[in-house]
Amino acid sequence: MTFKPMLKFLLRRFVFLLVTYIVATTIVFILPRIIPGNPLAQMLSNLSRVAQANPEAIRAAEKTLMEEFGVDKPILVQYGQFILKALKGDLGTSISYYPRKVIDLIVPVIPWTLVLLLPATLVAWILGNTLGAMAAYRRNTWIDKGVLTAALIVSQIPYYWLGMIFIFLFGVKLGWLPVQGAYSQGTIPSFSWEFFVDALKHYIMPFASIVLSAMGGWAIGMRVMVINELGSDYALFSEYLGMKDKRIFKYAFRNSLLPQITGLALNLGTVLGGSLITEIVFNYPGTGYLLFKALTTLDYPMIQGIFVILIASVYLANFLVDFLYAWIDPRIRLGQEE
Amino acid sequence: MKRLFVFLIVALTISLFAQASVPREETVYVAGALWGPATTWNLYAPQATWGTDQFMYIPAFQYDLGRDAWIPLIAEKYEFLDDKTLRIYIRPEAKWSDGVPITAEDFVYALELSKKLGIGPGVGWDSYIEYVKAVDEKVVEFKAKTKPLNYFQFLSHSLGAQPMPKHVYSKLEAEGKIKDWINDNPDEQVVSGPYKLYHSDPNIIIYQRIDDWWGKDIFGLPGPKFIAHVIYKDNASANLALERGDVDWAGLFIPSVWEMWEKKHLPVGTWYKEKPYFLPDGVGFVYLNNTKPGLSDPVVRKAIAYAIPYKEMLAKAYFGYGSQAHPSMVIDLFKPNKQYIDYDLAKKTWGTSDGRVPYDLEKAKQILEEAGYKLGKDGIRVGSDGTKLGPYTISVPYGWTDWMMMCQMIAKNLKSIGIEVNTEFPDFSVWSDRMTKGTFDIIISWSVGPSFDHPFNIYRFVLDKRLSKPVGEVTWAGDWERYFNDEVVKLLDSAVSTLDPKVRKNAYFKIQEIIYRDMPSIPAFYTAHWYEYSTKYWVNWPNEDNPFWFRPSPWHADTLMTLFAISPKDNPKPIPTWIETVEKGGISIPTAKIFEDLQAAK
Amino acid sequence: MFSLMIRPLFKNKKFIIGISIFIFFLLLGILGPVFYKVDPTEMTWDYEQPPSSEHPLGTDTYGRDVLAQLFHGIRSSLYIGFLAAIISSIIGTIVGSFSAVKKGITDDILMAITNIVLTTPSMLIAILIASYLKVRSMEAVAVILGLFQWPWYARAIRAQLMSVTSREYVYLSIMAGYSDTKLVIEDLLPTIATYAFMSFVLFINGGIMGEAGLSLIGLGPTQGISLGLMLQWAVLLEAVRRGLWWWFVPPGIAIVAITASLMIISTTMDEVFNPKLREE
Amino acid sequence: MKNREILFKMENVKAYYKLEEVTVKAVDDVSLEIFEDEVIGIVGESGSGKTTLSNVISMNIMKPLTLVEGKVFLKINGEFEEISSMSREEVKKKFWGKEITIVPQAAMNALMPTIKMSKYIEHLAQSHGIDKNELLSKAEKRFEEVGLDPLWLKRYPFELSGGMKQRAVIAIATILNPVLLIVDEPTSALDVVNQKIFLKVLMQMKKMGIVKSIVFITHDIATVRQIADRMVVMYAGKIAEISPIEEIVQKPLHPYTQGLLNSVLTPEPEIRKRGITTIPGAPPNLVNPPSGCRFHPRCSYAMDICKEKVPPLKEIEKNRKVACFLYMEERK
Repeated sequence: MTFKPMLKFLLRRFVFLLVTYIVATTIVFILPRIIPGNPLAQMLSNLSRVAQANPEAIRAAEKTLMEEFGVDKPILVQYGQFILKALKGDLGTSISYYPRKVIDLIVPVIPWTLVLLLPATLVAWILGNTLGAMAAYRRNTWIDKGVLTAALIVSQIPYYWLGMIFIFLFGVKLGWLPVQGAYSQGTIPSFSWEFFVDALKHYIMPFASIVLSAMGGWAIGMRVMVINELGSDYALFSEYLGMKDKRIFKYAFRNSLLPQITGLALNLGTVLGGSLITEIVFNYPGTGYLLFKALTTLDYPMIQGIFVILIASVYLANFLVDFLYAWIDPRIRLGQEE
Repeated sequence: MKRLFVFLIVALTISLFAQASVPREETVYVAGALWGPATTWNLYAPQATWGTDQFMYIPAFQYDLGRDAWIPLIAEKYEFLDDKTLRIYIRPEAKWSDGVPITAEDFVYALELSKKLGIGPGVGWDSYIEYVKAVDEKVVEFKAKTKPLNYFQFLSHSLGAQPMPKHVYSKLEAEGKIKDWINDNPDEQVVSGPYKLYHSDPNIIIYQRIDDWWGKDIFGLPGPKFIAHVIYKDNASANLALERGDVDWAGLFIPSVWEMWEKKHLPVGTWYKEKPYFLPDGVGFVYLNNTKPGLSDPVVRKAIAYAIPYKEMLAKAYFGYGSQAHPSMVIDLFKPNKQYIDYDLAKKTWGTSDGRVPYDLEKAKQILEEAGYKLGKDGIRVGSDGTKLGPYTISVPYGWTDWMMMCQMIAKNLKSIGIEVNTEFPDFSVWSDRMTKGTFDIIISWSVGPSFDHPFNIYRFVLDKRLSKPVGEVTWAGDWERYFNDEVVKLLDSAVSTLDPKVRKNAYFKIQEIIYRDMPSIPAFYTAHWYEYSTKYWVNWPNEDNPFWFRPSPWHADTLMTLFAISPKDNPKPIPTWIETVEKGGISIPTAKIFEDLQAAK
Repeated sequence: MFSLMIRPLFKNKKFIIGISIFIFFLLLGILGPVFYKVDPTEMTWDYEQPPSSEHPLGTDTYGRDVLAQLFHGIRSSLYIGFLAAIISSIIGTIVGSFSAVKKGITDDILMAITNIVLTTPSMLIAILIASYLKVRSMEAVAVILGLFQWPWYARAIRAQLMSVTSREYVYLSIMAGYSDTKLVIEDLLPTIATYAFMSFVLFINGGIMGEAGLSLIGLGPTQGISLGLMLQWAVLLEAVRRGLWWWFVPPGIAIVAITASLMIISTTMDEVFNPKLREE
Repeated sequence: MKNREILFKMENVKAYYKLEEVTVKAVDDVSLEIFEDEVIGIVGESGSGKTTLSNVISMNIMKPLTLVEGKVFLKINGEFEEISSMSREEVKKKFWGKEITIVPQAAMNALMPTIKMSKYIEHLAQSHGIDKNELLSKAEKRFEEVGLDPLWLKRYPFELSGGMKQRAVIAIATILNPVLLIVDEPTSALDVVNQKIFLKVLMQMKKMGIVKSIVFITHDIATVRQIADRMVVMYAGKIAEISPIEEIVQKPLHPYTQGLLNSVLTPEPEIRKRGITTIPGAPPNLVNPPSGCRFHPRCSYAMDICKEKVPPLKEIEKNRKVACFLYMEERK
């Protein structure tokens, strides 16, 4: 009996996310087709400019490629194929890395994004919330004011700019940390201690810049939330019953955490976007970097592919969070949704 | 999604179980030739990964721009049966990396396959070559087409032919998956050059020298054991790496590059120690759309030519990396080309000592006045027939900072002589769309570079209406400004279908007259052949003092020779001499000699 | 009611600090270009000059005056921010209030849409759209950003109105047979003015931040100067690597200062108007 | 009704809300005793200061509310302790839960929503340093006493209905046998049936001696009549009248009380809803209350003296105190 409501809830969420996902992918699919542009321009210009191929070669290539990427079928058919293929994990052929399959280009970079994004986001979330809660607990003390102002400012520093400052200070000026990449060039990923250390060195700055600038927002949110909770009836009553402040605070914290979890889910998109840009600033070999390349070379199949996956993962994460949420909040688990 | 996760796990484990790193001292680190993950190591694709054409598959003869000569690589010699038939003799030593000898069949097959697929090495050869056939195991025969007869294309296609391993490709062809073949497994790569793939992931590509390369007794081995190209996000990070000594060999645009050694005292060098620092790579044109009212008038186009602040523009926007181009469109920085320029005509026409177009706003105004373009109240000139000079747009793709700045300077000047021009910096695809469809007003764009058939190649690219298409239809081949002139076409054909240098020369001179008359578009400046090197780990890099090789930029198709010059810092080896021409004791054959043989074969 | 709102605000130190910082930058954006008459696109001989008397913030690689760029940048970034904010507010208010008043199916549909937009990773979609727009005016960028900010606001508005609509005077006006629009405008909106204003402030933030983000990956406005574009140029031309701090630090500071001040404004407003948070 | 042991007393207490520029005299010079074993109902309109009074009783005094003057005593095992001399924190530590407990107005959401009640009890035990099993078993007992299946302890609050919640709150509020239980507008959120049940429960608590005395704060006289022994009528921060329930109902002395009562006794629900609107005018604001008797602007019997002097709270009949010049010599 106790699990039905939760399943119901999760099912509802799942269906909703699925619908949303379809909407999103539709956008992804439609856009390139309503906004014209010659995706082959980049490739042909390379032939003409860099390779300085003779006219015949270019003519030939023009012909061949047009046939290769030409879209002749009715749009609905294309759409159907697009979805079907996408579900099969086939996201088409990259233009600028032709004849590479998009999926084969994306998959190797995803681990890097995950390695950077997940810990950073979580750490930021945890630190931020703890700080915010502390501030709320020490209401109107210097701690509170300090945390609040700090958070206010830090939360407004764009990740990438923080990154640039870091590079300038610790990379260029002080030369403490490597300024780009995920590991020293030439070293090839391996299970060695050296590699781990090396990768860690490269990890610090991007990680730090994401954590720092993401933290503030959580802290502010949490502070307000906890303060609200501390003013609520159950807090008062517990106080009247002589409950220890610490305990009451714990209650407030617990109850404020729940909305923060949903907040995490909703923010994932933004966080992802931000960390993509951070990757670009640090030349971190993740999805953001690949996306940047795809964008600058107008590799539409690649762009689409990346977004199909990114959006999917955001929703997946959303769903996982829902799951978590449902577990933690009895009101949902036992089916009393407000 | 599930599938994706499986992928993820796989990818992770793979990336984690790869080999260890390559020794720094034995590796040349490269930047500027590759900006994204590898595509394919199969030349039958629109764009093979950097290194495939450069290091893995070498031609019969390699053209040497600086010496205007041909180096016999896979071939040992050639022979003309008559002035239309050429035979190439393959070196007995020549072998594929799997030990299979390189045969005439490999040449024939390679070209036929390109023809069949419409893509691949030497594609388009069939418009100049009647047939290519294997006379025997080691002899290939090429027959020139008579119409059109084009000795330059004939020779560059035949001498420069790249063989492909038939025994590998015929299998793939049978399975019909040549185009999708990535050829990314080092163990299965079968190459003719001294390098093959060692490792590749989205962040780095490493080539490894084949130490028992078939050519090592003839040419010796190229210096570096490994060639590694880290894939940088952009110039910024690549230049940073060069500055930190992480990169030895680069083809990068670096703002105020001289600071590297003058201010920061880094062991970095370019071809020249002084301006322009870089060799020319091609001619940057200010293309004027000949179909737009106003711009269709040669006078206006000439006025514009006078109004471009060449020196200031190049100094400011281009850091002085290029000099003003010669109005003849011929790149006169390489001695062999100078003979094709009618300097007297140039001097007479432009009234300058070097025959280049002077920067003279007054002159520009004057000729416009004379042609009847009177200033309107709004400061825009109007022709006697009522055509208003502007507003036009001058545009380059957004982010091409050096060219963007040039546009702004040109626009400013043109305004001052009464031609209304505004800058516009659209997205690349928009820009290129306008360029190739001929819907632009004014753009700065590239043309072709110095090569075996220079200046034919540039005249053809800029002036040959056969490469153009009507406005609105896309053409990448050339003549973007839509200049239609049958006389030029005739002259071009005569220039390449003759064996008489005089005739050819005169044809070019005549074309120059026409250019000065019509000024279809303006050859503005020589683009730079980006090439920087660091002597931190490697020495003997080609430069003005060590002119070993004139296409030293890592991204250039002919760059392989550069690697034969350099050697590790700790034990420098002598610079090879076989690269010199025969009379200088080397093995390479001057183009002049080839043409003599050709004539003799008559 | 507005004077009632304003008075307590100006008793709040933080608010005053916030508002004055913001106004300062607003003035920089508006008046800067007027008084500091240097063409930010004018390329001069002395490039990459550190701050000096004739170039207070130095110059970039093309000898363009950074201070002039900064002024224009602030101007257009604010412009984009405001535009985006207006768009978001309008959409949000309309959706929120109508779903609250109309109830029933309208409500369901509108909320469904809202939730969909809310869960779509807006930054990503924004990048996507921007990447397909070849020519991007400031306005276009603002629209792109504005299209995705409104959902949470719409929700909140709806929630607030829901609680308000249950109050007598709303019943009265319904009984008086007001049209929904009249109802929304005359009775309901005033009650949420504060909240709307606070959100508006945050939307501006979103706009400015978003623009910077898009610009940095080369998807910003294709003409003009904005703080984001300044940063992009700085990255494009390696200001960071070559230690040209005067080039990439100021725009960043401007962004942080503006957004932070706006953030302070909205939080203090929250503190003033939200009893539980009120400073005691 | 023989007079009994005094459990709690406050002497001319002034408790003001000190805001930025104004001060609200919510409780102004109020003295009051609460006897052991009684239910005392504090009645007044909203804004009459009754809730503030309850806060003073429990010494739940937080900024901006400040105890300007007066003393508050609570008898702890025979001894009167001046709790007004202690800080809120101290009082909280020493007495709250054990001696005094307040059941807040919105008892509906008074329980920590996201943990099981049993857990809540355990935490309570920890806070007071009691063995938790002991307290748990006590809680089970208490639940039964308020008519709830002890199994509910294992549930989350939101699983209970409104009335059940209400009872659960009482059960938990009284779990440590506080001598004094302060109930603030407890019934307002309940339907009639649950109101009755709730009141019964409350009385039961007292009968069983789980709590000694109950302070019952409401604006709804009807409920007060059902349970209170004595009734305190508050008006504009002052006590208008104190007296045993029966007598005050039969013969209200203070004009305000009279107004209150007949407004309630009138049958039609509409008027009952309208509260005391039968009394002309509206209650004064407590920033600068009217001079003299604060009721005089609305009082039909108002005399000149009422405007000038503040009527003291005098015992004019046995156990009956009233603050009105109608019953004092001064009138002549």
